[in-house]
Amino acid sequence: MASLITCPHCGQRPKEEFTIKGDAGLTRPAPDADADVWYDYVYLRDNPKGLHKEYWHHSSGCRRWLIVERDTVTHKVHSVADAALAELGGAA
Amino acid sequence: MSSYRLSTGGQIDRARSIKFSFDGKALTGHPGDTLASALLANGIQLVGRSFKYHRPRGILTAGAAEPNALVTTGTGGRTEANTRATMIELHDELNARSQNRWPSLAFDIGAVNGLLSPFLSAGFYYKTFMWPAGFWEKVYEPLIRKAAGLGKASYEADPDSYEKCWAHCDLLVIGAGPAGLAAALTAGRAGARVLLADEGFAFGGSLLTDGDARLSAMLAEFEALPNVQCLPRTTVIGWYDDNVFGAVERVQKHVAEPDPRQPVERLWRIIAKQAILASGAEERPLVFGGNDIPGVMMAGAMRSYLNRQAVAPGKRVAVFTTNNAGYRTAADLEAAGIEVAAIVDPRSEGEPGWNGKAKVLTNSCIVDALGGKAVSGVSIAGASGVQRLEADAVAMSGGWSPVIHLACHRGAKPVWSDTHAAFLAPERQEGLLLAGSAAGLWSIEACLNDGARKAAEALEAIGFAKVEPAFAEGDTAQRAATPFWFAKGSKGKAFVDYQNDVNLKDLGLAVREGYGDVELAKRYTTNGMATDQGKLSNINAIGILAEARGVSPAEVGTTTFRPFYTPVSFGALTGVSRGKHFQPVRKSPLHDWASKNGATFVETGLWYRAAWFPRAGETTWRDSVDREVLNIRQNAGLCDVSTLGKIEIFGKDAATFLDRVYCNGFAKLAVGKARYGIMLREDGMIYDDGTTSRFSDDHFFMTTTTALAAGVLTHLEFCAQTLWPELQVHFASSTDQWAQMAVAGPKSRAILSEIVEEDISDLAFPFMSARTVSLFGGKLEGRLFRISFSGELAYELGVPAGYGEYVADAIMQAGQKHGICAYGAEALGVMRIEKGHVTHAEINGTVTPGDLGCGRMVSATKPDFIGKAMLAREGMQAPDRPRLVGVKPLDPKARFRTGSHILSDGAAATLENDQGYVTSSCFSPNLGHTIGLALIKNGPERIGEKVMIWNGLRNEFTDGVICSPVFIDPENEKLHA
Amino acid sequence: MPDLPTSKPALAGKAPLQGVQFAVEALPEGHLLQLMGPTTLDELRALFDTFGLGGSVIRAAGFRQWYVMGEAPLEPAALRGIAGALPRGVFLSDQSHGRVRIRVSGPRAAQVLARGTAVDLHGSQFPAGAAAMTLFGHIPVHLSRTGEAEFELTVLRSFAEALFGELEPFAA
Amino acid sequence: MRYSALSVFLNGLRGNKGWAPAWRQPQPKPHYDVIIVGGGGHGLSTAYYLAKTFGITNVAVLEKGYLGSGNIGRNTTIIRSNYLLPGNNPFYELSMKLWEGLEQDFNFNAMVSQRGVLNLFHSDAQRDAYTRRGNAMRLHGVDAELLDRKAVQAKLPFLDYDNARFPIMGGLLQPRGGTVRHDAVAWGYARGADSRGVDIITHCEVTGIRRENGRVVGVETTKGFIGCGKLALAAAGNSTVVADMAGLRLPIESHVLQAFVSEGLKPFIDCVVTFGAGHFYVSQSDKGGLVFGGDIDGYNSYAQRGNLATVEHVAEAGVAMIPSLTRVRYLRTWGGIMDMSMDGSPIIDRTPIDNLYLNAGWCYGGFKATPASGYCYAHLIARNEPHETATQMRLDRFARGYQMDEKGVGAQPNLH
Repeated sequence: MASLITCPHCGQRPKEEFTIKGDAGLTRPAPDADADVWYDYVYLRDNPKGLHKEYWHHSSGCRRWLIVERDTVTHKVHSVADAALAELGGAA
Repeated sequence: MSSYRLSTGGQIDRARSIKFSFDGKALTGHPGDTLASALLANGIQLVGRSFKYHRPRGILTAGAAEPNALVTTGTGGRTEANTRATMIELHDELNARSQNRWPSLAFDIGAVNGLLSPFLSAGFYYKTFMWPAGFWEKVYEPLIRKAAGLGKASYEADPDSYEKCWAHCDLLVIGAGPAGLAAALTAGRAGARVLLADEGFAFGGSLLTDGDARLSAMLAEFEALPNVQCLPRTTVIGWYDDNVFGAVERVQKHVAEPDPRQPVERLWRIIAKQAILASGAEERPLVFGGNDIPGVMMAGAMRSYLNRQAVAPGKRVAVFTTNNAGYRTAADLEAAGIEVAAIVDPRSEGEPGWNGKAKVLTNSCIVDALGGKAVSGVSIAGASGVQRLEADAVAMSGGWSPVIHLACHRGAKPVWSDTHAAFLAPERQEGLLLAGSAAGLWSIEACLNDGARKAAEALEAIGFAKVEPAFAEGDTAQRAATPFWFAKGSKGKAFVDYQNDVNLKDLGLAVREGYGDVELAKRYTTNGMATDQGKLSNINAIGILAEARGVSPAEVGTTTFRPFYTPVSFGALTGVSRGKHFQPVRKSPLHDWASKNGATFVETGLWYRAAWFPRAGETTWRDSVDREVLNIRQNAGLCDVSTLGKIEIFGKDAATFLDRVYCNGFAKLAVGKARYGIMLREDGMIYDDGTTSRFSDDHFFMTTTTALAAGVLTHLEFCAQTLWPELQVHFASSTDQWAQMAVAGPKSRAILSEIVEEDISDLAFPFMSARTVSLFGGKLEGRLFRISFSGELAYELGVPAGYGEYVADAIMQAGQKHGICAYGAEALGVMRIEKGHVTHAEINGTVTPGDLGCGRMVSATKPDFIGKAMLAREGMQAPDRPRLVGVKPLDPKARFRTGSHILSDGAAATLENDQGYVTSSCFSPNLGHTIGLALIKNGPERIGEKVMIWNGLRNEFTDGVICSPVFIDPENEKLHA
Repeated sequence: MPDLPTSKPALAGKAPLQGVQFAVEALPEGHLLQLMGPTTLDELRALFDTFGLGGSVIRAAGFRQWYVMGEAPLEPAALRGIAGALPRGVFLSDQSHGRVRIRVSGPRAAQVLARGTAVDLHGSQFPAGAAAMTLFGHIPVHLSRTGEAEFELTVLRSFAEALFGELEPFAA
Repeated sequence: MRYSALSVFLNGLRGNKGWAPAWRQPQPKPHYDVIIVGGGGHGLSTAYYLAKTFGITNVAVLEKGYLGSGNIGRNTTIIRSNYLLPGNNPFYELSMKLWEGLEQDFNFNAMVSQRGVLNLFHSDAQRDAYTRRGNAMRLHGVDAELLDRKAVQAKLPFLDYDNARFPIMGGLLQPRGGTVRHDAVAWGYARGADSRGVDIITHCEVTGIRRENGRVVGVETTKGFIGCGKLALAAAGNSTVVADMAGLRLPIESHVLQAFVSEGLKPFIDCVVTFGAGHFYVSQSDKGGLVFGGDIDGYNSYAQRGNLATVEHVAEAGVAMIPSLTRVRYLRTWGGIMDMSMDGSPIIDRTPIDNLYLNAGWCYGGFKATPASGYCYAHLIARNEPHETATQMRLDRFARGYQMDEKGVGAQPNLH
């Protein structure tokens, strides 16, 4: 998106209420993972042209971290989910 | 002086006169006039000069695309350059001036450029002005810069206000012409929330030009529909993602003296479920010699001035048209008693049904308009050769271009239509429908039908039950358009982009030189880069490029349509966030306390913090700071530290969580204890530091730096919610809940003992203790921490914010006999540098714990914490990384400053020899000389080494020596007293 | 120095402003408790009723977060009592001094608020009782509707003066 | 043909009929020694220096759009070399020196205009940071001056000194900084490269990279397969897309940065000024428009357009700096796709694939770097070793822990 995000907790809100962190497709490696796995996690990006999942923080709203699936060419938002709930399968 | 006001007709209020001025000349007009119509009514046709050749220019259009009639209005801070006379609603005291001319509009020296035009062709400046080297910047460019630009902006501050707002609707209708009105009526009747915006001051569009009787009934119906909000004088400027539209309402641009309680402009951010673009069509100029001479006008504009403001363009008008618009204008001119010299039509069949007086010359075109500052006649080329006709005005119509800009703001490309000889908006885009002329329909009936039908369609798409269109489906048959790109055989300059003086030959040259791509031609010739953004010129330019390249306009394509539709003021986009209100102010609960103790405040982020507390007789800030520091180290001081970030951390997994976000251990922190913690980023660099205390098994209290209070909370939430959502941990920011006071100095315990009930002796409450305490005999509860940034025996006391001032007063009173003083951020800074404590001057995002001498704090035993893996990289552990040390001058009288670099003694001043830099420095009143902290390669191994403290920026070169970063009490005796 | 510690409201000295179409008023600083964790509005309502705080309003303030607000200040002992009675995994943070409530009302109230927040305040979308964490201009606020033409803004104490200053001109 | 005052004069007399195309429009040959992907500033300057300085002329530049349609055509035209870190500072100074001789070098007036770049500061901490930076510049012989409030006021009396939320305390001035006519840079390099035999092939999109035995042998394009000895990427915002065709992941995200121009005004502001208490910088073009910009929009994007909120932030900061801007109007807005790297600094390096070269990660610095980037990249391609000013712009610096993070914000591209 570039204008609005529909927060699963707060409803439709403008970009100004959010802070964007970046790629939500990354998984933090195990502490003892190889150095190159860590390098990959911290520094390398797919940076896709098309569908992309990103972490957005509703910093001026409910302060939840969201996973926003968005098209980087059309900016169309395909889905928004609460990151923690998505990870835990809906039960925090 | 050939244009004039007709004695009857029009939609102006002749009963009332409006006084205004143009270039200092006092003139009058009527309500219902624009500045343009009023100037024409006063016989003023020369209104501006073009950009490059300073050609005399008149009024070409009656709308937002006007390229010529740009004027400067207002005076002082209300000066507004480049305003379209065609869009200015006439009002009393309007003061308008012409632009880009010297010494006067009528006699403009710059017009000499016209004589040089053979050498000033498109892009000529890329090929010359290069010799001799150095002349470009000294000679050529200053001259070019002086000549460039149109109007002159003011440096005076604007006395008027602006605002922004949000709006929500089911349907946004853009344009209140027939299609827009029909759409809004349809949706309004269906009960939808409708916004109807139009850039003009009167709704109606072509219904106004036509004097269509249905208009008043439609407007009356809106009065009875509270769910339809009408926004006249409102230009929708951009279409953004998720169907958000920007619009600017000119709230008070049409009044002599704005009401200070209202803004002059308002930015609307409209969240629309559906929108209908009913912005009409732009009439295209025809490209022929002298098509810019004042008196040459768009046929539709001429008709609009005639019918709406009863302004006649002249006494004898030549019409040059490729479509029925010219005939309509001719008919209305004749009806108003104005002679039409001829209708010149390049089409072989002309327009069927013409029954006016004027003769029609088919298969003909005007090749040149004649005249200088006004039209005197035209040259017409036809089958029988070239003939001249007398005329004092020319109406031209090269066909219609649907105004589809907004529909292309989100990346979609316009599509060429041979039938319409125009670019149309791309097929269906989510949330936006086009209606009426914007969709390529030319008749009013077709537009009414289309608007109503599209509104029904839009509402049904968002769940409204079947909606009844307000107008019935009618006959929408229309004739195919005939493109006509330029007249061949012109003698004079044939302009394509009027304002930028781009003419036919320039485009030919661009193609010849390889800049024939539409985007390159635009950049090379500047066609389409004027204030109208090519609204009038682009389609003709595309047609001309297509002919020159021998391809169809579809293949040439368009340049990109971008926001804004028309230019938008900084004021509207800024709203109320101006001056002192640029950003909101955050005030500490102890602000008033500091204020009454005489504090000098300094901006720290959004906060105002007390910097120092000057007393009588102190002439410089240093006097005050030195006194405060010495007094604290001797006696005691009280400092407001409420702005530090404070976060309550709850949950059964809070300790585990903290262990993972800090690089040092927290899991085993005992209840009642505080610990200094360093938080890394995942890349291993230090993010922030602070102390965290434990109040119970599942309740911690974290402090952060002022600068990163918000960032740290966001970081914690990120870790808790995305990395380890399985941990039970909750955060509450309590920065604003607590008034937090640092009480430092050897007497601090004695002072606090007077108000704190509990035993706070070193034994009972040693260094790094934290607990809830009872104050004033149990009348108030607070939190006491024995922590120290100054290196002194020190405490931080937190009380609920509202009690802050009372408690601070009480501490000052209790401390009076102990010599307490209030101190500010500057003294705090001096003391922390004396003690070698770091802040974000050192934690600059590129240092590791090891760099700051805290390498041993990094847990070697914890399996995981943020930053652990990346901290292990070779470069992060390299021995020659800049590391924290102290620096001091060899000569105690010598001074140096923060930001100075460090060079090895005797080394040449080069970047290769750079050893590091001074991160913080101050005068230490305790030591009597300047001290500094520095990040220096191999620093700790070089203590005792003589160095040059190099500040070439200020020509200050100080001999110094590397030393320990702890200048005072290295054994921490004072801290543990 | 008075005997009893006194609390100075963040908006001390800000008299209520009553314009023709719009009024703005700082509410008394009573109690404002932030509750977080897996509980429900009903559960909290019942709990606070047992503490004699039936008059306090409870408003949603984000995912699994609530504000409990009322005009009476609460003593530390009372807070401890409530905290102790909370369901397992639910926590309380006292924000009674950290956040300040401002009431805005009048026929123009929604229109004035629309200058700052993108929340759709149309009665059909944001009826009385609705609440939202949002931005008003550059300032984060908790916004709730308390009546057809009456709203409450809860703002961090440090921003209270700035927010009040932004609303003041509309009550002129 | 050589451009000169005389050629302009003589052609003017002949109705400007004698001008030849500035560059050819060749069909691709089956094979080139070097293919450069990206016909923007960096790709064209690389081709120019490969041909001119390193004698490699069997070169093709492939551009998917029109010539110069990437960031060279959509930036705010600023040049400066006020960098802090030793890995960056000498490189950008090399670029500045090349800018200073550019017109004479390629016989095309790109209107290099050194009217100064002034960075304002509003706090002691900012002043100290600029002192550090200014001294780093001075140590490398780069011009830098620290102006106090009075000096700034004398230079720019119309900024907000009295009613500002964050008062101006002073500024760091680089007098040699300035602006350049951006499109002309692309055209000048293109013309210079073309005249030395480089084939510039526009509207030719690379759709695949063909590899044999671990080496790149050529590229699949919309105009067919083209073979090459070396493949050099200079694709800016599309770097990751192209690198992905060779199976390479990069430490780069693509972000949109908006830029703006106002309506034409008579001379209003003489130098480039950046606001220190918000994201805003401004200069005035030779045509009279104020050219200005702010921060990136913040989210990954390949769309060359931005959002309104960022536009508003820029306006707010602009008016905070120059109060009288309220009545000045934005004319045009546009967006460029920035290749934002993980430390805010660029990469000019070889890749794990032997004959595949990478030039990317320019963040905001791409335009000002154009000459040095081309020069150093050509050096790397021709000699297989980095130019002396670009030795730290290594791809492996992240893995090894030698980031060049001027802002100190770490591995989050939207913060740089």
